[in-house]
Amino acid sequence: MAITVKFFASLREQVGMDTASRPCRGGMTPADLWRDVVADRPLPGNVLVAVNMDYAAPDQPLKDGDEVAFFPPVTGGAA
Amino acid sequence: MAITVKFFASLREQVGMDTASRPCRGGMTPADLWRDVVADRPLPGNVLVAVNMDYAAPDQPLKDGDEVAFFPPVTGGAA
Amino acid sequence: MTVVVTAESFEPWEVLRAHEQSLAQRAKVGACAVFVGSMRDFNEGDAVHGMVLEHYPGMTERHLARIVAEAKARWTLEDVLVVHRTGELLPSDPIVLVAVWSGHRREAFEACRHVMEDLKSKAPFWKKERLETGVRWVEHNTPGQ
Amino acid sequence: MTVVVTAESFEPWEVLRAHEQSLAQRAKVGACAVFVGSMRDFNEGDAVHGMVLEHYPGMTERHLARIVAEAKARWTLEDVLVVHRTGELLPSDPIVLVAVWSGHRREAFEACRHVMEDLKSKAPFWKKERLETGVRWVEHNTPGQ
Repeated sequence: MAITVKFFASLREQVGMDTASRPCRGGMTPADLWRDVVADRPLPGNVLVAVNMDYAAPDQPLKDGDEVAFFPPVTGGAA
Repeated sequence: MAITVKFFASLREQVGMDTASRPCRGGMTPADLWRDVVADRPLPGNVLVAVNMDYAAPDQPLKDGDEVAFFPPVTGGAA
Repeated sequence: MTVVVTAESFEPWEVLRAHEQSLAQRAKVGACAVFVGSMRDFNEGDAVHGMVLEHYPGMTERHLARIVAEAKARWTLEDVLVVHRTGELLPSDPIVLVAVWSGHRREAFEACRHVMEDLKSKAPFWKKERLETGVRWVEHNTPGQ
Repeated sequence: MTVVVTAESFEPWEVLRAHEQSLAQRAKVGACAVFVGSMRDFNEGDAVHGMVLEHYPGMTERHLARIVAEAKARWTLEDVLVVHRTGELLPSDPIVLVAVWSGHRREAFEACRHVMEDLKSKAPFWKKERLETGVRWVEHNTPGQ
């Protein structure tokens, strides 16, 4: 097993990937995972985090098999 | 010329007429007109008054040719 | 802006589809808020089998047009449509349709609700319900806000 | 309650007509409040020629269903319908439809607006606009309340 990482929208374009996979380390958080995957820039303050499709804090502990998503503020709906 | 009087809805049924006509007296008001037309009961406090299809006060002076309507609280629209 | 008072039954979604085709600048519209009021088969604990909607011809149209004009003065709106039934209705028949088209959703929501509340408190319509045991006039409106 | 996320264009009034036929207890419904958001051909002072709506498949449906369930817990509602487009859109294409059926208008108005605001602030959709000069991601939402 491992942790799946997804990026969406402008963030997907900025990091240049839509999906990645990383081994799960004990006590690992989304912030740790971001550092593993996006080596060259820190996690932007306005980026939203979801774990298994629920909004989550960047310091929430992860477990093996989790799906973690990073994305910019949402802009659906209407004007 | 004269003043036309109209009654609507439950008030129309209570006074037993939908339209009437009365000569216009100087300084006459909708309240005076009600007494002329509905001799046997005073103007109920919750009855609304319109003069020439605009809401009006019962003591607004009338002029020859006016159309005066008396009706109960309105109940259009939806639940 | 369009105001229709009609003794004929109307299908609100078909009316909206047709009306929207007539909008001059559809691509300026980002938001459309709609309210449809329809006849329920119960009221104040009683089964209601039918209804007659009486109105004051002339004053009704005049006041609906004024309510719509006031909304257009207060909010930035692309269009407003109001349709209100009169005459004999059966349960689930549409009674009233209010639709507001605007650039932004806040204006559309606020104007739609305002027009509806204004209509209920000022437009000269009266409902007479047909119950199992006879008929009765509806005496007052439910509060909407 | 129904939630639909679709890459196909939809005609809101036709969707509403069809959905209303499926309502189990139409004569319990006295009020229906609807919001339709559609694509404008301008934004922040620029002409917009098209749009791509990206979303997070799975999370989108999950969050829309949760928003609707929360509304049904908070207000007395007969039914709720949410439809949201994804993919390539052109000006005046419908983006989102929220419809709420209830016994009374206050519930319908409040729930419809609440679902719409919740959707805008939480559902994982992102808009990329196609301008004369290239493309740009929409960075933030307009306030709705």
